[in-house]
Amino acid sequence: MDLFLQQVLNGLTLGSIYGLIALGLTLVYGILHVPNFAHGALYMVGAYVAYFTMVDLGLNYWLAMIAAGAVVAFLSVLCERLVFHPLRHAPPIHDKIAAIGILLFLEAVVQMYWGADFRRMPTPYNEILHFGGLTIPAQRLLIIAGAFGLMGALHLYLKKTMTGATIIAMAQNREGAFLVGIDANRVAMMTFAIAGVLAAVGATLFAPINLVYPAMGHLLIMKAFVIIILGGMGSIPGAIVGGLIIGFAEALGGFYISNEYKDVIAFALLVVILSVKPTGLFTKGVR
Amino acid sequence: MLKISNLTKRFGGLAAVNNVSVEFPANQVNAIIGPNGAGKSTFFNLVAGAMPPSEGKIEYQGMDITGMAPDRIARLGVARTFQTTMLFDQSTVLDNLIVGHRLRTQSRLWDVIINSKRLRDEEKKCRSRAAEVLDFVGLSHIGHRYIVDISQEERKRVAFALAMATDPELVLLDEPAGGINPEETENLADLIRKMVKHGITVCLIEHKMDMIMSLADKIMVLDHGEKIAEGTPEQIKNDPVVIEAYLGSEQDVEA
Amino acid sequence: MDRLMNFFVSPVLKWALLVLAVVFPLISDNEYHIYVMATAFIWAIAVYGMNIITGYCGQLNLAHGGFFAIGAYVVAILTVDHEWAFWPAFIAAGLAGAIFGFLVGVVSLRLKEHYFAIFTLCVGFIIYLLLEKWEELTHGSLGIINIAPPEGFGLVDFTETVPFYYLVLAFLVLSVWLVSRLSRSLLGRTFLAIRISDDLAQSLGINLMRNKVLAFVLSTVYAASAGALYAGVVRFIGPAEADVVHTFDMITYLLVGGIGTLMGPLLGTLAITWLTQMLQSLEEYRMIIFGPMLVILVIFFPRGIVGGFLTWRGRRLANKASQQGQGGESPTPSTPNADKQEAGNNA
Amino acid sequence: AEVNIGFTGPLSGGAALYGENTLEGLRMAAEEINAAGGVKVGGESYDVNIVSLDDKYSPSQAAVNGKRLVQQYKTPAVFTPHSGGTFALQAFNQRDGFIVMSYTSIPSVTEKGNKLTVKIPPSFTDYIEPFSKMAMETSGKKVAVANATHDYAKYWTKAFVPKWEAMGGEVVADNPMDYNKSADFYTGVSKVLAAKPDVLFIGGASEPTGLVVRQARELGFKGSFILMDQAKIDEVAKVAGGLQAVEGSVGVTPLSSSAIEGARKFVEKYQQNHKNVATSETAYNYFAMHMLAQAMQEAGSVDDPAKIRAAMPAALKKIPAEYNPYDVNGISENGALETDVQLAQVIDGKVVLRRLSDVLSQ
Amino acid sequence: MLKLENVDAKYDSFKALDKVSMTVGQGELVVLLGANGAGKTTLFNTISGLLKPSAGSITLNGEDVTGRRPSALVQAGVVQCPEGRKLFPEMSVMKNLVLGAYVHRRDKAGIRKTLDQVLEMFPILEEKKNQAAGSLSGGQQQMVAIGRALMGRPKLMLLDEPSLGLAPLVVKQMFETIQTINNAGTTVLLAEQNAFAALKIATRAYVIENGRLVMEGDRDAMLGNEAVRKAYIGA
Ligand SMILES: Nc1ncnc2c1ncn2[C@@H]1O[C@H](COP(=O)(O)OP(=O)(O)OP(=O)(O)O)[C@@H](O)[C@H]1O
Ligand SMILES: Nc1ncnc2c1ncn2[C@@H]1O[C@H](COP(=O)(O)OP(=O)(O)OP(=O)(O)O)[C@@H](O)[C@H]1O
Ligand SMILES: CC(C)C[C@H](N)C(=O)O
Ligand SMILES: [Mg+2]
Ligand SMILES: [Mg+2]
Repeated sequence: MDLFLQQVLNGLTLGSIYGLIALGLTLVYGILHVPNFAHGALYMVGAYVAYFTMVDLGLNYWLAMIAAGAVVAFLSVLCERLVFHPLRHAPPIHDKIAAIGILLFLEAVVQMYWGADFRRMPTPYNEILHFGGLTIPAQRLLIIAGAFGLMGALHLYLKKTMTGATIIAMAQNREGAFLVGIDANRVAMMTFAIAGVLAAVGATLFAPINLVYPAMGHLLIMKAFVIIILGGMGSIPGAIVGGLIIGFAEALGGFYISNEYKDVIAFALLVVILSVKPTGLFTKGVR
Repeated sequence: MLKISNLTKRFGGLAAVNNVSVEFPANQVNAIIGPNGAGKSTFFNLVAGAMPPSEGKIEYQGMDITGMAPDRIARLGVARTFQTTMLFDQSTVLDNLIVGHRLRTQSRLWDVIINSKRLRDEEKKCRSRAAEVLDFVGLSHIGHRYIVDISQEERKRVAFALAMATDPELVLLDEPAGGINPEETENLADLIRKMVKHGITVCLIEHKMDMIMSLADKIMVLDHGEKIAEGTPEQIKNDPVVIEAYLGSEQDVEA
Repeated sequence: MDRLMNFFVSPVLKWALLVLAVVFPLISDNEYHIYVMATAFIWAIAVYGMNIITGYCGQLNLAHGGFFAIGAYVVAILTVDHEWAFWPAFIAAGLAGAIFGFLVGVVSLRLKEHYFAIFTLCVGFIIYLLLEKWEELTHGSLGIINIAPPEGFGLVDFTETVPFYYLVLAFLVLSVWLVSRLSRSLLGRTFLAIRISDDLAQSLGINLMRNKVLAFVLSTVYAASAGALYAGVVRFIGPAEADVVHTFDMITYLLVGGIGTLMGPLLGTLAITWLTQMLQSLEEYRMIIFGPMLVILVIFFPRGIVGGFLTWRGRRLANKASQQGQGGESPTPSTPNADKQEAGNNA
Repeated sequence: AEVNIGFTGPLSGGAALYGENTLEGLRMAAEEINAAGGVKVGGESYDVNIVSLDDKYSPSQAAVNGKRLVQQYKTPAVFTPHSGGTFALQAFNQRDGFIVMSYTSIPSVTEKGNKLTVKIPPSFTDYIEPFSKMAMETSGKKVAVANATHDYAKYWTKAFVPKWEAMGGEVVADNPMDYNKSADFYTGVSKVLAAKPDVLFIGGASEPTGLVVRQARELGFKGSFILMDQAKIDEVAKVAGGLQAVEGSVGVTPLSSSAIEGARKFVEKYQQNHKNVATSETAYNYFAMHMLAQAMQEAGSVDDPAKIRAAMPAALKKIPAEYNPYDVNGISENGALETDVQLAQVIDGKVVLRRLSDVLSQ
Repeated sequence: MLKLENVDAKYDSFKALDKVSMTVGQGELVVLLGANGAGKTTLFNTISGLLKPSAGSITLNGEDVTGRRPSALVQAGVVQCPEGRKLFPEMSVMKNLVLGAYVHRRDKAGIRKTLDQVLEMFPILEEKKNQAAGSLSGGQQQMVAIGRALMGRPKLMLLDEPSLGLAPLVVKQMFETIQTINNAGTTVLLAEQNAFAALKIATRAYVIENGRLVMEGDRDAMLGNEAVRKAYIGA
């Protein structure tokens, strides 16, 4: 029983992080129809910025998170301006390749400055809570709480604020958005900024129970794509639920089926679901 | 030729085509008119098999083709043009047309590999067919121009030609004269008459009343997916319901 | 200038390239150059496969690298674990490519655009993971050592670089020849129609599924055969060869050369291969150059080396032709026209 | 004059750090050699110039690089720090005439009769018996396998499991995990712990290994660990949260706590111009480069690989202790360097060293 | 208030507008007649900034606004109610309307006020205000579209085929509404196929064919004109 709960907890931890990353990806896709393969690299950069504001500048965890958010948001917007905006009329393949160009570049730069070493990010929250046989390190609680907190905040932002509404509007009908005077560029940049913040915060939350290294984003971004496809590209609830599905599938599958094949599970799941429902779980039938 | 019974198509809540029954006889021009969003294009999509109907039956030459795959229907001799002309911009008019006759050919991958006689014959056949139809629509002179470089009206004609290249017996034309000026429209009308003369049955969607009235042998009027009238141009012109729903009523003129 | 460009895309180019390729080993004193060339040719063959499904048929297949690996593994497993000779194993690899291609194609080609792309991305990743995990069959992450090289005949020994180079060149020529014939044939035009629009194609009586699957299988056979040759030269294969980065490499080659063009795949592959070899001296920093180059390229040369020239010259030539009423052959298409932003592009 | 020495290894991607470390060893040695006037052959003295190419840990890239190094830079020897690359190079190193200096501890690379291969580190198989013995004594006979999934780890597991059982031990769980990709080891670790083992057999790169240790402790594991030689006790401890976290564990000796003179000298030199701690892959390659240079002098040739290879035994005798952090004392017929390895065990939070020979003899 | 001079517009190589020159005076209700694909929508999109004219100039109250961004033009009081409505289908009617006032977002009170006016004009929307706009009937959606446009407090309102796909009755209402809006002081430029109803409420009209303005005249002239009757009334 405890073991089961332990896995549920792991699933929740993973799922919430996956969800956070997928959220940024799906937002960007929803607005600009850009499948941003560089998102994983942004996540990685976020982790490094946080790491170095903590270790080198000696600032505290939360300041590090803010710093990471700020830097990556800026970087993300830069990508939009310099790369995706010029490509907005180009066929999708071009965005994909350009995104990969960005990814290669960012990884190389990070490695040049900080080397390829595995690094371990410190965290002020090292307590380990025990409930019966259940082990819950504080940081993992923080991850879950933080991730869902952020998702909630984003939800409120999109639903309750005017600027948030412009993003949704843009996603639902571009021309309509222009015609009420919404500035396309502003929205695009804002979206990328948000995606960047989500990635950076996700990284800062996750890094302490993980390692920081240039290639840390690879598998994550793959899974994020699986997730947004599962949830239906551009669907926000889809990204969150999809994240949890994959998280639990891995934790439980890894434990009860096979840890070796744990990573296969996510992708196999997708193949199965799409074979049945070609447009993902959360896409509406007709406009 | 074409017999539709109780045809219905729903998108979610909205019935784009609602319980329409009609018959279109062969070797004549059958027109479908109605306000935007009335369900005309959808009606075509259903006949051509592009989407399955929610209810109802479609018979073509006495054969039930309801829910049949569009490519099979095309091979049975039903060709169509689209409201927005789709052509391959980066290549020439002639090249666009050659593939039109593909469905009348047998060549498989193997023929390509060994460059079989069959393939060579069939390619010759397709080319000559393309040339024919191009001549038919009177565009032989621009056969080597690139699609991007030709006018809207020429695009429409090329689309016609592409449909003709499939050796159809029934062609569905969706707003062929959309975005084309009166005199060109006249020429287009002549072209359509020419098709009929060549034993082809035409169904067309059009908003241009003068064209329809002069061209059509039979008109069906759709509104909100329902057939509100059917008959000869004369009957339609004077049908109060139609006037009310679509043409705009005469009284208004005086008003 | 003008003449030069016409030359660049005229059939003359193909022959010129061929001659160049044939004499290359004679003029190059450095075996390493020949070796790199040979491996580049192998990749080029795979890229031609990708060009069929992605360039002509408009379906971006991100599992291509996976099929490449399947081909390599079939050869590896059969020659090492079952003592087959290379050539039978090579045939088997091609077949395997076809069979898996068919299975995957039938499922995945029902999906459209990004869904198809990401779906195949996952298929590719599953292939990778299976190759790594299924140790009984694939030796897992240990990889497979001592793969049999292609058996030579008489004095020809394909473990030598130069003979192998000519072997690969032969296969490359075969591949290009087939593609060129395909692209001009009715079948090629059929694929093209599908790329313009599924609806249009169907209204012309083209069976979507059958033709898409055919194109897909063709491409996977290309990939698998290339993989098989690859196994024959490197003689060692590990799961890493199925890594999705190889797929992205191939897309890059395709894009740089000119997607949907006949000579694009080859020129693109050679260009990038040599570029990376040159950048090697920069070691871990070379991506700092390569990444931005990639971006700049897709922004400013969206149609790649060949595509750019083709449309330019094709347009001119055709207009001239139409004035004198006799025509030139049309260029093959340049970029899939699936525009990602349906509305509001003009803002 | 100058002699080029080749290197192909991962300088980008996941294994980049590992590659950099091995390369650094070569560079350090080269500098010292050149400072001392280079390799002296027939009156001429050659400066050593390291030509390094990235292969992203990919065998095929290693092959291409190998070709390039020999053809273009005429390197008599090519260093590579992974088994895959070694196998790929062995496909043509004898024909093209260069020595493969392989930093991999997989025995098979020197068991295929390739006359121009040198295996630098000890075969991991040497460690299995002593490790098992020590672990059984301190903790017990129930082991759970939770090491990495990459090629090297697989070799280990394949050799380790039968040995452990032969020694009367029991393998209660076998659940390797992907140390480089995995986002989180909780699932895997809690799974093996469910089988109540006394000993955990773990290892991959040091840092992820440290994470595994840490998470195992968090989940309440009290027993000890056997660390695959790729992981180094000190680096593992850093991540795991101090030496007490790895209490009872056995592994290869971390350079820092090695008693050997060469090791101490090396660590000093290393500290002078590096922030991080010296690793064994740096030290081994450092030694191998010196040894190679020595062999060239002995052979009186910088371009005849067969001669150079033949001169290695002689070279080993001549080579100064300060260049020999692991006091390697011989090379086998088929090219494996030989040394009496030091093993380490953490007892009461301190690293205690044991000679391989002692462990086995008692 | 609005003045176009020799405006051209292209869709890559295809010229959809050719030397269009027209004026719309303060408080006028000008009708633009034209068959499908004549260029009405293109012209509107060019005025509202969705399309950049490839030649010519557009001036608004004497100020040159050629090639401005849509957002800038909405700021300046040019609001388009587009063909096919272009609503935000998954958003509530209320949200759609509020977004209409995006450029006035600072002025909450003002928004409230216009909102009340709009809901008063279309009482039905009051009932539906929390429904997803996409779920409404065509007619109701058209009202939302117009309402949304009004929320931007337009000085010049561009209405592109508001009667599109509406039931005759609703069409009548629609035109009455448009007249009310116009009487309330908003200048209106109206594209229509439904020639009669449009001309009935118009002050002046233009006829566009193949992207060229081929005719201009005041209401009665137009209604009287044979060519117009033939081409656009088909009776
Ligand atoms: N694929 C679809 N999904 C949902 N609704 C659709 C779809 N296709 C058409 N509709 C709806 O069905 C109705 C009829 O559309 P259709 O295109 O047939 O109209 P039409 O008569 O062709 O109009 P027009 O004259 O403007 O071409 C419209 O309300 C349209 O929104
Ligand atoms: N996005 C586009 N790309 C290419 N051509 C277009 C595009 N939009 C419209 N056109 C063409 O421009 C011309 C004018 O189209 P427009 O939509 O402005 O006509 P319209 O008068 O609004 O027609 P409708 O009455 O159907 O709304 C038509 O020939 C049309 O085919
Ligand atoms: C510890 C090292 C000798 C292991 C090395 N990574 C190898 O591939 O064998
Ligand atoms: Mg229509
Ligand atoms: Mg319009």
